[in-house]
Amino acid sequence: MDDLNVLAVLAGVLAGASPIVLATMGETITEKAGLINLSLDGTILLAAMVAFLVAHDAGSLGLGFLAAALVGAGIAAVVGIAGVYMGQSQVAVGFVLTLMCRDLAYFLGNPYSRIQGPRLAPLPVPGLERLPLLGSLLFRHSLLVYLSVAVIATTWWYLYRTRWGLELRAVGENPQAAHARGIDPKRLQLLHALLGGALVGLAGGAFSLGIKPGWGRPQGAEGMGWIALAIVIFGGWHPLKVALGAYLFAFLQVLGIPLQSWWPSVPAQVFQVAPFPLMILALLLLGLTQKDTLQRWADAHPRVRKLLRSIQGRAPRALGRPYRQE
Amino acid sequence: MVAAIVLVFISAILVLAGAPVLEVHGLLVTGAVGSWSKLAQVLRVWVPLTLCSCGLLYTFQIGLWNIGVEGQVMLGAIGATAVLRLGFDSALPGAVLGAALVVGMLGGALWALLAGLLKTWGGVNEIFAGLGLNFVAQGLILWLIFGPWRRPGVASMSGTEPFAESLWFPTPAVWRISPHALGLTLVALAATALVLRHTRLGLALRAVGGNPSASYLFGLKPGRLMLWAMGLAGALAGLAGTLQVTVVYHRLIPAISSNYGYLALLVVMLADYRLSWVPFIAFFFAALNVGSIQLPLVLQLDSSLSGVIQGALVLTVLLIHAWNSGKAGTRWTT
Amino acid sequence: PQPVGASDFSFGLLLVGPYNDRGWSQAHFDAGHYVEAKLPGVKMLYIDKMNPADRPGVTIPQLVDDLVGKGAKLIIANSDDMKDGIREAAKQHPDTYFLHISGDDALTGKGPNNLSNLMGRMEYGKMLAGFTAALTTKTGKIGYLGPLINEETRRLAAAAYLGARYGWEQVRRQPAADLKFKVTWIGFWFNIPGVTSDPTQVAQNFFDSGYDVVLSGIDTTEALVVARQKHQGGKPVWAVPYDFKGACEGADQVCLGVPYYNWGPSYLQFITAARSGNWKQQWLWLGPDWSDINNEDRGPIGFLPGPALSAEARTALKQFTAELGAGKVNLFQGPLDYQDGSSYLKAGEVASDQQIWYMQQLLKGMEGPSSAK
Amino acid sequence: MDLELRDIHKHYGTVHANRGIHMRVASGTIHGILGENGAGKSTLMKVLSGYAARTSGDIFLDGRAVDTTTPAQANRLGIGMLYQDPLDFPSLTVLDNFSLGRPNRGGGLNRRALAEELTRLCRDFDFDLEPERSLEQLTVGERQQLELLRLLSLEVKLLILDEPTTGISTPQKEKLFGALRRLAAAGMTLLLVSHKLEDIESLCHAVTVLRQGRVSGEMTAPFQLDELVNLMFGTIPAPPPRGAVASGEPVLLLHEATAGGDRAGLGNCTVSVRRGQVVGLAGLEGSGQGVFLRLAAGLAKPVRGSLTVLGTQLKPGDHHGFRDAGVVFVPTARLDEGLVGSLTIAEHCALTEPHPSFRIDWQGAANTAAQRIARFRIQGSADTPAALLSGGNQQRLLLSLMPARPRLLLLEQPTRGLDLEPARWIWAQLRALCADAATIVFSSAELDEIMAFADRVLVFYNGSLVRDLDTRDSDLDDLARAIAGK
Ligand SMILES: Nc1ncnc2c1ncn2[C@@H]1O[C@H](COP(=O)(O)OP(=O)(O)OP(=O)(O)O)[C@@H](O)[C@H]1O
Ligand SMILES: Nc1ncnc2c1ncn2[C@@H]1O[C@H](COP(=O)(O)OP(=O)(O)OP(=O)(O)O)[C@@H](O)[C@H]1O
Ligand SMILES: [Mg+2]
Ligand SMILES: [Mg+2]
Repeated sequence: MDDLNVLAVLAGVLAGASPIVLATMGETITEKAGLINLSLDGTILLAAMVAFLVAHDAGSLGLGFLAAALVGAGIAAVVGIAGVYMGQSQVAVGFVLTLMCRDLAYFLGNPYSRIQGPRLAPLPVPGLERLPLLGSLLFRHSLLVYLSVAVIATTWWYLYRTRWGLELRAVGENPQAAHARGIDPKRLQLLHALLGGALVGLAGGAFSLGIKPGWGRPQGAEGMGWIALAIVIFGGWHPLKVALGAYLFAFLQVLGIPLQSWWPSVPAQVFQVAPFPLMILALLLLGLTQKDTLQRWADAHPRVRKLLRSIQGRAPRALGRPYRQE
Repeated sequence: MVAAIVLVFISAILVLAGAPVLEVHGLLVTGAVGSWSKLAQVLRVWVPLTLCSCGLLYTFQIGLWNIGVEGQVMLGAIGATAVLRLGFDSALPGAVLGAALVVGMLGGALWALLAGLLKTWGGVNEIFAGLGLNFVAQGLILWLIFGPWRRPGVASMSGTEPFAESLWFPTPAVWRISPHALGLTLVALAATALVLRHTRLGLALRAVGGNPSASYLFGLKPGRLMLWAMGLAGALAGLAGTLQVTVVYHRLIPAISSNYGYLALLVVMLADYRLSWVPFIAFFFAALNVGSIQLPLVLQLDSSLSGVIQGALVLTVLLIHAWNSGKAGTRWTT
Repeated sequence: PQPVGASDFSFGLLLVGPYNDRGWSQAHFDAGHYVEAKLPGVKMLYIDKMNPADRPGVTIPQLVDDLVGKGAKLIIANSDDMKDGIREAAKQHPDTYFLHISGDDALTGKGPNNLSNLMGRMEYGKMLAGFTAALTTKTGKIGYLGPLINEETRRLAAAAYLGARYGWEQVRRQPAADLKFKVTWIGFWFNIPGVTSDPTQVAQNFFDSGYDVVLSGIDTTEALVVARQKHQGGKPVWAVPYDFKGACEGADQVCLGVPYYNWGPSYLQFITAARSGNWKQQWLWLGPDWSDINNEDRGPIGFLPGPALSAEARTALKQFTAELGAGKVNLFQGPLDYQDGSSYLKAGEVASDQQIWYMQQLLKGMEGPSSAK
Repeated sequence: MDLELRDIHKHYGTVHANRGIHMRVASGTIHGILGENGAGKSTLMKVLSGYAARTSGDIFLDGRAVDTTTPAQANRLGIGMLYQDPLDFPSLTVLDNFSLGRPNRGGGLNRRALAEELTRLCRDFDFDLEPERSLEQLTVGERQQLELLRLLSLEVKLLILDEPTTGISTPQKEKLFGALRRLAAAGMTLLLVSHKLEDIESLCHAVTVLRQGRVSGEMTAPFQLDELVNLMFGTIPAPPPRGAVASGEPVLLLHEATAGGDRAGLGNCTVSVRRGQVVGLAGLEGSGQGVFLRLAAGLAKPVRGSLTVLGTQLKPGDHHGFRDAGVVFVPTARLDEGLVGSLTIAEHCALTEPHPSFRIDWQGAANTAAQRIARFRIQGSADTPAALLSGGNQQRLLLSLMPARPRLLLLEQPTRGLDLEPARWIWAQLRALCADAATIVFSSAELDEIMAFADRVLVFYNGSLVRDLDTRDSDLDDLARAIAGK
């Protein structure tokens, strides 16, 4: 092995994962509220395009990110209104939007293909960047990376430590019961779809203004939306586990590179495709633990049960099912 | 109504992009059906799209969201390629092609059954299983093309070494489209119509899709029927993949599935899950895809517009449906 | 084929990527415009993104039909992947001329008479790129960000290595063992998440493990982008992009230069021949015009030194270019071994075009896989 | 606070669940709402709590007309409800459940203060609830206690309890009742929904009885139980004369069978049903008769004990095996479990064809459908989707689809939603089947149906089989009281 700088690699993982982190946190919030927004892949691309376009024309990164967030929220609004208020299949609407937004991005973004535009610069934290180990690992990134880490913490705090987060989880579990307690499930779902969508939009901006600056076809973010969806499931809908999943994904990406030469008999595709089999595995685990026989067996082995409980996530119970009032 | 909304939407996008609205619409039409050669090209797209859509009808009937068609097409193509590679020097090209069809369909069916088993046995939502398997299938194709099946020396995007011409389904020069492919597609359409409308299997699929627990009490086996639906859908997708290999590209290429699996989902949604509309909507979508090539050629516009039009149409229809059923206040159809 | 008057002449251009990709396809697209400007009456018809992923179900022969129907007399196809389709189309349209970039049908005799091949000897561009890298590197570690593995990409990577080795040993007078040259392939011509390795990560990884110059084998600008970020973070690193003359733009601090294609003059030559009826089937593999490699009216390839290249290195580069041009230096000369130790060129043996074109492995001294498993 | 309801109507689609209800409740009293299953009790309470929007009618609190169209509004007015089916969040913790639905706005959540309040309330009421436990680990009774404390902490003035005593143990019930009495004494108004006479008797000051969506009577304590039973079930006609209970070989044998399901499950049930018998299962909904039928149908497995059907040891839980052996099960929730809403009558006929061929003979199916429509007098045509039939007609369709010669027929509320005359006709058809040596086991919420058509009645209460009687010599009142747990 070359003198691969482990710290630098980890710092790279931290940075490389930042858009995925934003997208997965957004989708986690949305799904925790019981709504499934399948349009991520298209949303990210369209937001990336718009972010670049706006940042380029207005010469302002801030406006670019704002536009990206708005695009994300706008698309989520369509899914939310159709899925929550009109009772249409969330999966169908999200899926159509995925395909459509992607093409819309290519169509409208064509004139902006591969031109120079503004991009985020590293913003070392004064003082902290000089810390011996942590400095290069944590404090020499762009604003985006700090933001992504902050978003993880905030998402966790929001979901588990605030009243709104509690209500949001409640709605995702049992909208009828939430309604009985004076919460408006539809409004709450829509609002969090917007919030989640905005974060997904920011992820798009993070690509075109940060990680893979510029617009073009391909942009390089194609497929990331699906990966993000897979990671949310892999992380069992818990923001910290999901974030871990995002970092694991980025790490696998990096790991695939040296492995090319260390272990050439492993097909390169294995590492790229990994998130998907892992997602299926996570779901399988979830499904199997709900089987009677397995459950009984696990009940007889408390340690196994504990282990299962800790790794298995649980989908919000009302996920994807629109709420209707009696 | 739908058409009007979409027309306005598309025109708005065109204005936004600064394109001549009328000319674009005109070009899309002439570019698709302006000559026999273009029509033949449309039919080439129509064939796999219709096959995939037919397959999706089985799974939608039973209430499954089979998003894994892409992967099933790919596995069909892989299966067919495997046979054709083995039968490279065969003296009986007809038999080899026949075997390729069978193995291709099997490949698609098995890939679909994998998602089906994950669903019925493992409780894995078919959407995520299918999606994941799509990516795995794509990885598999790339691995084969750049690895064990690479062209001597030049592993490249252009795929595996082309098959000997004797192993192509023939395309008469004047036809420009393989009669075999057209024939098989028509057979698939007819068979699907027959199975769905006139056989116990079709009825059982609808019954389980409508109400699994009632169907169980009627003596049906929902799990097994789901596997049947997945298997049939996969076989048809596999057939599409096989034809992509044997008729269109004459080799395995990375983009062999050409997004038809995803597009077929849109076709079936727009057809409101009805078989009778599928061939026409598939034709319309194929025509859009082919017609849109004129956009860069003549107007220097990006041809992704066709995808936008397709998406906008389906989205509009979904929203109008939701709106109507919301007004009616009752929803019992699945 | 009947001779055509000096009046109107249309040619069709099939581009594998977007016409505005600031890379391989745009270089061809710009060449088309170059010809339009040089030869009044000549008109270009083009279709871009001509690949099965972007245009499912659309085949080369059918598009050629369309272009011929619109009046094209010469069809240029710019991708190796179009080889089979263009051969088929050439057989179907014996009265139309075909120019396939990067193929070898005219060499192998598989193609009909109306089909010619053209390729630029980018090996020289890559040698110059490798040379600048060797002159600039402080750590003696050079990374090569490769696309997918085939003969073309292998020989380009090898050429870059040879250029680097020459600069390292002959100019900088450093021991051969201190030069590291490593190739990492992403698996495709561009990044597809979930399918390829991420070139951004590959570049990161290079820089993070001590490689301070990354040569890009792909069009997209990840190597430059990452180098720029690292540079802003205070790390002395550089990158060399690929394919497009304007690629250094916006990366002044890190861009050592760019090997690029300049198809205009060659296009001009073929189109003039086609228009006047003097078409001859050819397999052309053209090197740079050594007298002035960055003259846009000559030679199909060039190397434009970048703003980050030091003055000394510039001088050395000039000298190296002159030596190459004069034939004083030939880097594809034995003894050279393949990576597995088998002999590629015996001592003193000069590689034939065939030996270079069909390169079987990376060279000994280079790290990284020679073929995909 | 005083409560008055005037002319409350509630429609669920085509179901008219409350049909003009008037009611008054005085401040500081515990008022009972009594009625058999489906009488409309829960609906009325949900209207009051804002959970379900009423179709028409007025609500007055302390003489003031109020609007309670959402639970939030009702909360602000001081109305709180403990729902029949627990409306809480099993995957969240006790404290989370306690914290959810507080009216003060803003995003803050003072977990420490809330935990302290919960602990204090627990102490006051002698409940034992750990704040950080997951709700899944609590018993139904504990979940109710938590919900009660939550409502109290909101300082509700009108507390509605919808059947709080189903599925909880006797000591828990004692605790609960003690708490309720103290609350009433402190001036709170309580509404207690139940069909258990003992609960009403021991707790309530006054009671309103509902029957088929209307008020059938009111009474203040002390209550005359016979009169209440009458108001609940209507006057029960004397059973028609019948021969002796058939005593062929045993068809259905349960030995100490225990199984989960419904509200109370089924515990330690031992019984034998013989060929040719018509057995009625009586009891409040969810008292165990549903589990009993599902066990017999091979839809559920006993956790303990044994089950023998038709003399053979069929594999428990293998419904299709039972089916092939001649066991027929007809569920009650028609569109939920029995029929496929999107399929037409003819398609249902084709689906249940006894000797199916792969290719469907649509002409034949249409003919069969026409015959059945005529025979069972279904209002619809061969191509009417089941979802478009009225409830009664769905029931007829379901019965018409039964295989021709069943050996053991298991029916869940076979005539629910049918008028008297069609019900009689259906029963004539069913008994004709029995003449062919079939055995029928059916459940019914209506005692008169059981008295009229069954030879034998099994009464279930809270998951146990409590009486096994011959219908010819049973005392109706005694039966009604057994159902109500008295
Ligand atoms: N959400 C609903 N949609 C449609 N019909 C309903 C709904 N809820 C109740 N019903 C119907 O309204 C009628 C009254 O039901 P309700 O739940 O009020 O009865 P109940 O007196 O509480 O009965 P139980 O003692 O079984 O709880 C029943 O016929 C029931 O089927
Ligand atoms: N979901 C529905 N969508 C459309 N029409 C319906 C629906 N449900 C019922 N109908 C129609 O409304 C009519 C009345 O239905 P309803 O269930 O109120 O009848 P009913 O008077 O209760 O009869 P029954 O005594 O047989 O239950 C039915 O004949 C049916 O055609
Ligand atoms: Mg009730
Ligand atoms: Mg009715």
